[in-house]
Amino acid sequence: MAVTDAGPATEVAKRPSRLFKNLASKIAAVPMVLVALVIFVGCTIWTIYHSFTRSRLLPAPEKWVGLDNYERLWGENRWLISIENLAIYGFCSLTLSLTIGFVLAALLDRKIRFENTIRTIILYPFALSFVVTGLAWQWILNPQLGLQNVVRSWGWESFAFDPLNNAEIVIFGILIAGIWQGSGFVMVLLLAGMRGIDEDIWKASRVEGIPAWKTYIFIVIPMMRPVFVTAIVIIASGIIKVYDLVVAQTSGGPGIASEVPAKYVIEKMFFSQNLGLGFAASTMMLLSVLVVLIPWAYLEFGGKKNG
Amino acid sequence: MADATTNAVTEARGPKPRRVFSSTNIIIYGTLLVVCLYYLLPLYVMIVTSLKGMPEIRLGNIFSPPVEVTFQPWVKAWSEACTGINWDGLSRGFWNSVQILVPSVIVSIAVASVSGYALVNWRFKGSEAFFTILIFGAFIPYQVMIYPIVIILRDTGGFIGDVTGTNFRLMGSIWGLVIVHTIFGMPILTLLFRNYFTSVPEELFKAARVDGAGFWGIYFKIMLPMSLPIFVVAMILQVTGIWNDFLFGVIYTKPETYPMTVQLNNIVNSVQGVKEYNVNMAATLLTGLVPLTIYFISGRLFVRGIAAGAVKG
Amino acid sequence: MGNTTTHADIEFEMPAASKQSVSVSVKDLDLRFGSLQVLKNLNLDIHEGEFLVLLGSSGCGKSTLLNCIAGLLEISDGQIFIKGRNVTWEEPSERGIGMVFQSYALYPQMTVEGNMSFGLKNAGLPKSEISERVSRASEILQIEPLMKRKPAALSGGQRQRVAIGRALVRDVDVFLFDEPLSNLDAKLRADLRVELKQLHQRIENTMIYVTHDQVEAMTLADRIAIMKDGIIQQLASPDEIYSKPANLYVADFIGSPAMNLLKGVVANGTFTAHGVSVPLSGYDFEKPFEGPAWFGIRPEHVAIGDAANASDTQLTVKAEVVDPLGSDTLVMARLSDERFWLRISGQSKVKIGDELKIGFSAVDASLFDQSTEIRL
Amino acid sequence: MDLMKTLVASTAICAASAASAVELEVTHWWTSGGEAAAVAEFAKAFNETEHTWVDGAIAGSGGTARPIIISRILGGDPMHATQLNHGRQAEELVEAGLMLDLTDVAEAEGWADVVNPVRLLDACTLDGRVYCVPVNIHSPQWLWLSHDAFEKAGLDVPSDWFQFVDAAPALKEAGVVPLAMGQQSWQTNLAFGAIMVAVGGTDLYVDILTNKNADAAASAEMTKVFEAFAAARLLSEGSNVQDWNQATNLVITGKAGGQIHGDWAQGEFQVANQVAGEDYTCLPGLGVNEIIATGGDAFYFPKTDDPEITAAQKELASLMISKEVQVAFNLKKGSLPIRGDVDLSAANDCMKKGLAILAAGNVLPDGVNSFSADTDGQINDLMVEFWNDTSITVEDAQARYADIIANAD
Repeated sequence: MAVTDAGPATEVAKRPSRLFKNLASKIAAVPMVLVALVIFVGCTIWTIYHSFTRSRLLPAPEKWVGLDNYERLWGENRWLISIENLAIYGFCSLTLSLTIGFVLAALLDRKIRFENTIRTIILYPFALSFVVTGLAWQWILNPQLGLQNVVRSWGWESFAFDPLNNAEIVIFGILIAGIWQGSGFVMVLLLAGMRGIDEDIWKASRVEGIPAWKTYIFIVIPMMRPVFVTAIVIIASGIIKVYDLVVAQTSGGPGIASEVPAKYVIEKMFFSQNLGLGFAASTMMLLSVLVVLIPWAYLEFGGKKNG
Repeated sequence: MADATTNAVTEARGPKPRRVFSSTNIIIYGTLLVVCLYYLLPLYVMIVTSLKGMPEIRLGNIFSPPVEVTFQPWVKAWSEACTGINWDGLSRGFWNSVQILVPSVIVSIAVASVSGYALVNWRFKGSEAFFTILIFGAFIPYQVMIYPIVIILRDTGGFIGDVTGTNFRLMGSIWGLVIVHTIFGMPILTLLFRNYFTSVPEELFKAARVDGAGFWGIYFKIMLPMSLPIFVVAMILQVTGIWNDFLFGVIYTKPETYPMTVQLNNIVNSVQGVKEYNVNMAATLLTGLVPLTIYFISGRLFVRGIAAGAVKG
Repeated sequence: MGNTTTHADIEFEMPAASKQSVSVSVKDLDLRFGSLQVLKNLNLDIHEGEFLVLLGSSGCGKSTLLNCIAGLLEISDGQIFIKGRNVTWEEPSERGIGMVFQSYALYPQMTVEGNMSFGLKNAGLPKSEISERVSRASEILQIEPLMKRKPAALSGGQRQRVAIGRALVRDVDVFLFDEPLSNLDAKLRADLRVELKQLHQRIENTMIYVTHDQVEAMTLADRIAIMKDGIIQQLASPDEIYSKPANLYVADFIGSPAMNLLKGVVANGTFTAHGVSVPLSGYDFEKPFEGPAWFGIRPEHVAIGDAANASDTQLTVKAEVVDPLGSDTLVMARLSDERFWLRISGQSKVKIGDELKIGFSAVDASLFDQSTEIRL
Repeated sequence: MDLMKTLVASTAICAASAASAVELEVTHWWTSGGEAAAVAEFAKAFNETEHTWVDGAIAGSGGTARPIIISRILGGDPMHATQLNHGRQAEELVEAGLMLDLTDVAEAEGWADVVNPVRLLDACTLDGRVYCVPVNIHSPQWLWLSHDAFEKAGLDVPSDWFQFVDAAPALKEAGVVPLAMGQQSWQTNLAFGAIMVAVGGTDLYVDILTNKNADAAASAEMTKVFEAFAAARLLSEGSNVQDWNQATNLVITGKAGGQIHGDWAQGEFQVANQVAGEDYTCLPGLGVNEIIATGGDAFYFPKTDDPEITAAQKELASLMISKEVQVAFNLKKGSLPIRGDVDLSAANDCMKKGLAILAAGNVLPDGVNSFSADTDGQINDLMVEFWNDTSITVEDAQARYADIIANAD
C-alpha cells in the first residue's frame, strides 16, 4: 500500500513498519501466540505424527508403522466401550447439567429467600477435585456401607441401588457424581445470564399473560444463547477429559464397564507403555472434538468478524 | 382469582396480598430443599465419617451422626498419616501447595488477562485464529501433552541456562510448574477475560488513547481497575484448579515439595491393612479446605463477577 | 460563499469572510475493511477556528471519518494534516486533538478531577500546570463542585460537561465531538447546545462535530459537510445548504418537513409536471438545461391566500392533514400526486378539507437533474 | 550396625570414591503396610552410611508412578534411584542411555554368582551390561486361605485349588465370600496365570509365555483353564473391593475364604499379626504344582553428571543386594531374597515353602518378564472383562486370548 502523494502537502509521511506499530501489544500477545502455536498446535502435530509410529516407552519418531495403531485401536473392545461410555456420559451430562442448572437458576431467579445460602450450597462441590468427588460418592454408593445399606436398615429389605458394581448402569453412578460436582457452576452461569435479561421482557410477558415456564422456554432461553455457549464449552471440555472421577470411583470397573477414552489413552501410554497406541487414541478424540467444534467455531467467530 | 372479580371494587384494592404458603412457593422451596440435601449429602457424610472411630464406621450406617466424636482422624491426617516411610501427614504438603499456588495463580491470571485485553482492544492479523486455537486447546486431555511439554521445558530451560551461563532449569523448578499451570489455565481464562473486556465500551478505550495512554497505560489504569469482578472469578477458578491439581504437581516437583494433593493421594491410596475411612475423609476435607473456604467466603463475588460479563458470548 | 460539490471531485474555495489558515486537512482519504470501502477518496479542509459539522444518517461514514482524523482508525490510503503537520501515522495523543464521545467515556474508577487530569499526567506535565489547567477548565464549564465525585454520581449532563472538560484541559487546537448530545434528553440537549456554541465563541478553537441531528448542525455550524456512503455530498454554510442544496439527497435530507419535490420536465424555460407548470425565468441555472428534472420548493416558500397573488405560479389545493405546532401550522396537501407540505401561521384556522390558494416562484426553488440528481 | 559399615566399606565402589555425603531421592510405589516397612529397611541401612535417603513414595501403582518417573528422567531432572519392574519395561530407557551402568559393581561383587535364580540378573542385563539391582523375588501363584472362614463353614482348610472350589458352596452358605478379588485388572490376570499353572500344567504355561505359541493358547488344555477361570469368577460375587490388600484384608478378617494372590500378600498377614499355619494357610502353585514363577522388583539408577551422586548411587546398589539388607528387607516384604546364600531362619512358614521350591529349582518365567507391557496390558484387559462379564463365553475369551498371544511381543 503506497502512500498517495497528493495535494499541497508539505511533507509525505512514510507509513511506519506495521511490525512495530503498537509494539507493546504485540509483545503482550507473544505468550498467547506461543501457547497456541507451540503447545496446542505443535504438540498436537507431534502427537498425531507419533500415532503413526511404533513408540513404546519413549517416543520413537523413526519407527513408522502407518495405520497399524489405528487398526488395533478400532479392533479393541475396550476402546469401543470407552467411546460408547463417553457418548452416554457426554450426552447425559450435557443435557442434565444444562437442565438441572437451568431449572435451579430459574428457581433462584424467582426472588426467593435465602438465595445466597442455597446458591453457595449448590456451588460448593465445584471447589472440590474430581478425586475427592469420586471418593465421596464411591463411599455413599458402597452397597455394604452406604445408601443401599441404610435404606435396607430402615426396613426396605429389597432395596437395591448398587450402580458402581453393576456393569449395566455403572456409568450412571459416575454421572451422579459428575453432575453433583459440575451443575452448580452451570447454574451460576445461567443465573448470571438470566439476570442480564431486560426486566421489560418479564413485564411484557405478564401483560400478555404468558405463563412463566413458557416465557423461560420460548423467550428467555433463546435470549441466553451466548451464556449457553460458554456453559457448553466448559461442560464439554470437562466431559472429554473425564478421567480422575472414573479412576477414583470405579477404576473403570466392574471389568471394563466404565472405561472412558481419556483413561484408555493414559493407560495405554503409561501402563502398557504403548505411546503410539495412546497417541492414536488421543488423535481420534481430537478428531471427534474437531468435528463438533469446527462448525460451532465457524458460526461463533466466522460470522461476526466485522460486527 | 375468580372470586376476586365478583366483588372487584371492594376487594381488589391496594397491594396484592402475598401468600406465604401458596402452592407455587411450596413447590419452589420444596424442590430447593431436596436439591440442597442432594448437594450437602456427600459433605455431611465426609464430615460425619471423619469424626467417627473405625469401629463405629464398621457398624455400617454412614448417615448416622457419630456416637462418640473423635478428632483423632483429623490429627492423624494432618500430622501422622504416612506414605512410604514418611509419617508426617498432610502438614508438609499444605505449605508446599501454598508456595506453588501463589505464583501460579498470579502469573496465569496476568498472562490470560493481558491476552484477553490484547484480543479485544489491540487486534492484529490472525488474533482471532489464535484465540480459536486456544479454545480447541481446552478440549485436549492434559496427559497427552505431558511428554512433549516435558521435552519443551527441558530444552527451553537448558537454553536459558546456557545463555545466561547459570544452571537454570525449568524442569523440576517451580517456574516449570508455573508455566504449565499458565498454559493449561489459558483457554478458559482468556475466554473469560476476552468476553469481559468486550463488554467494556469501546469509547472508553478510544478516550484513553486520545489521552495518550499506551497499551500498558490503558491496561493498568483503565481496564484493570474496572475488572475487579472478573479477576475474582479468574482467581477463584485458578485457586481451585491449581490447588486440586495432582498430575502436574507430582511430575514437576520433588518429594520435599510435593503439594497437598499428592500427599492426599498417598494417604488415601496407601492402605495399611484396613482402609481408614475416617482418616481418608479427614484428609480429603483438609485438602479441600482452601478452595472450599474461598468459595464460601467469596461465592457472592464469584456470582457477581460471572454476571458482570463472563457470560457474554 | 461556499461551493457545491459533485460525486467525482470536491474543490473548495476559502470563504472570503473567514480567510484563515487551514487547521485540519484530509487528503485523498481511503478506508477499507476488507472488501468494504467505507470512505472513498475523501478531501476536506477545515479552517482555523471553524466549527465544522459532519452530518448524515447512520452508516454514512461521518463517525468513521472523525475516528480517522483522531487516529483511532488506521486509514488505508491518503494523508491527514493538523496544523500543517502530517499526522497520518501518529498516535491519537500526539495529534493535538481533544475528543468528546457520545457515551461520555468517563473512566468510572476515577474522580472528575482524575478524569480530567489523566491525559495531562500521561503527557508528563508538572503537577502545578495540571491543576491550573483543570481548574481553569472546570471554571469554564462550571463543574467545580463536582471535582471529587465519581462519574457514577453525576447526571448525564454533568457527565458530558466533564467529558468536554477532559478535552478542554488538553489545550489543543482541534476538538472532535462524536455525537456528544445524542444520549441526553431534549431539554438538556438544547441547553448544552447553546453552551457549546458559547464555548466555541469564547475559545475560538477548531471544532469538528459529528451528528445526525440537523437542528444541531444548523445552529452550531460555520460549515456543514453532509455525508452519504462515505462521500461528502455538500460542504457549505448552513444557509447555503438549506437554500441551495447541491443535490437531491441533500435537499431531501435537510429541512423538516422536507422540501416538496415534484417530478417533471424542463423545457423552453418552463418546468412542467402533472397539473403544474412553473416558469423558470427567475431561476439561476448553473448551466443551461432541458430534460427530465425534479422541482423542489420548501414549505415555507409557498405563499397562501392573498399572498400567493405575487407568485409566478398559483394553484388551489385541498388540505388533507393539518398539524398545528403552535408557532406555525403544517398543512399537507397533494400536488401532482405527490405530498405537498405548506407552512402557515399558527394563527390561521385551516381545517381538513379546506380549499387553499397557494403560489410559489422559481426564484425560491431548487431544480435537480433526474438522471444525475445534481442541482441545475 | 558395625557389621553394616564393614560390609559397605568392603565394597569396591566405596573404596574407589570415599564419597562425601549426598541425599539420594528414591522413587517407589511401595506404600502398603508391609511394603512401607520393607522400604524402611532400605532407608535405615542407607541412612547409616554418611548419605541420606529421601523417600519419594507415590501411592497408587506402577501406572501412577511410571509417567512421573519417565517424565522426570526425560526432562533431565531424574530422581536418583527408582523402582521399576525389570525386564522388558525399562529396556528403552537403558537403550536411550539414561540409566547408570552398574557393571563394575556387579563384577566386583560377583552378582552373577550370588543371584539365584540367575534369570533375575539376566533381566537386568542388556548387551552384557548390568543396569539394575534385583531386590526380591515375587511369585504370583499362591492361594491364601482363611482358617476363620472355613471354621465358620465347618470345613477343613482345603489343600489345593480343586478342594477349595468344592468347598465354595458351603462357604457361601455360611455367609462368606469364597474368593476375594480386587477389581484392578492385573489382579484378575494374576489369578488367571495361577489357575493356568494349576489346571493347565507347567508345560502349557511355558509354551505360551516363552514360545508365545498361539496354537497352545487355542488348545483343548487351555479351554480347561478358561473353564476353570470362568467357574472361579462366580466365586467372587460380593467382593467389591478395589485394591489387592483390601481383598487380602477380607481373608484376614475371615469375610472371604481365600484369595489368589502373589506372595507379597504375606506382608499384610504379618502386619495383622497373623501366623501362617494357625490363622491362615498359603498354597504355592495353588497347592496343585509345587512350583512358582519368579518375577520381582528391581531398582534402576538414572544417570547424572554429578560424580558424587554416581558414587552414592553405586553404594546404594551394592547395599540393596547385600546379605543383611536382603534378609531384613524380604522378611518385612514377605518376598524371597534374590540370593541363595543368606540365612532366613527367621522366615515364616510360607516363606520357607517358597525358599524350598526355589532351592529345588522349580521355577517358571514370569509374565512381566516374558511379555511386553503392551501385551500384558491387553491380557489384563481381556481377563478383567471376562471376569466381570459372565455373558462372555469361554470360547470367545479363548479365541481372543489366542489372538493376543499370536501378536504378542
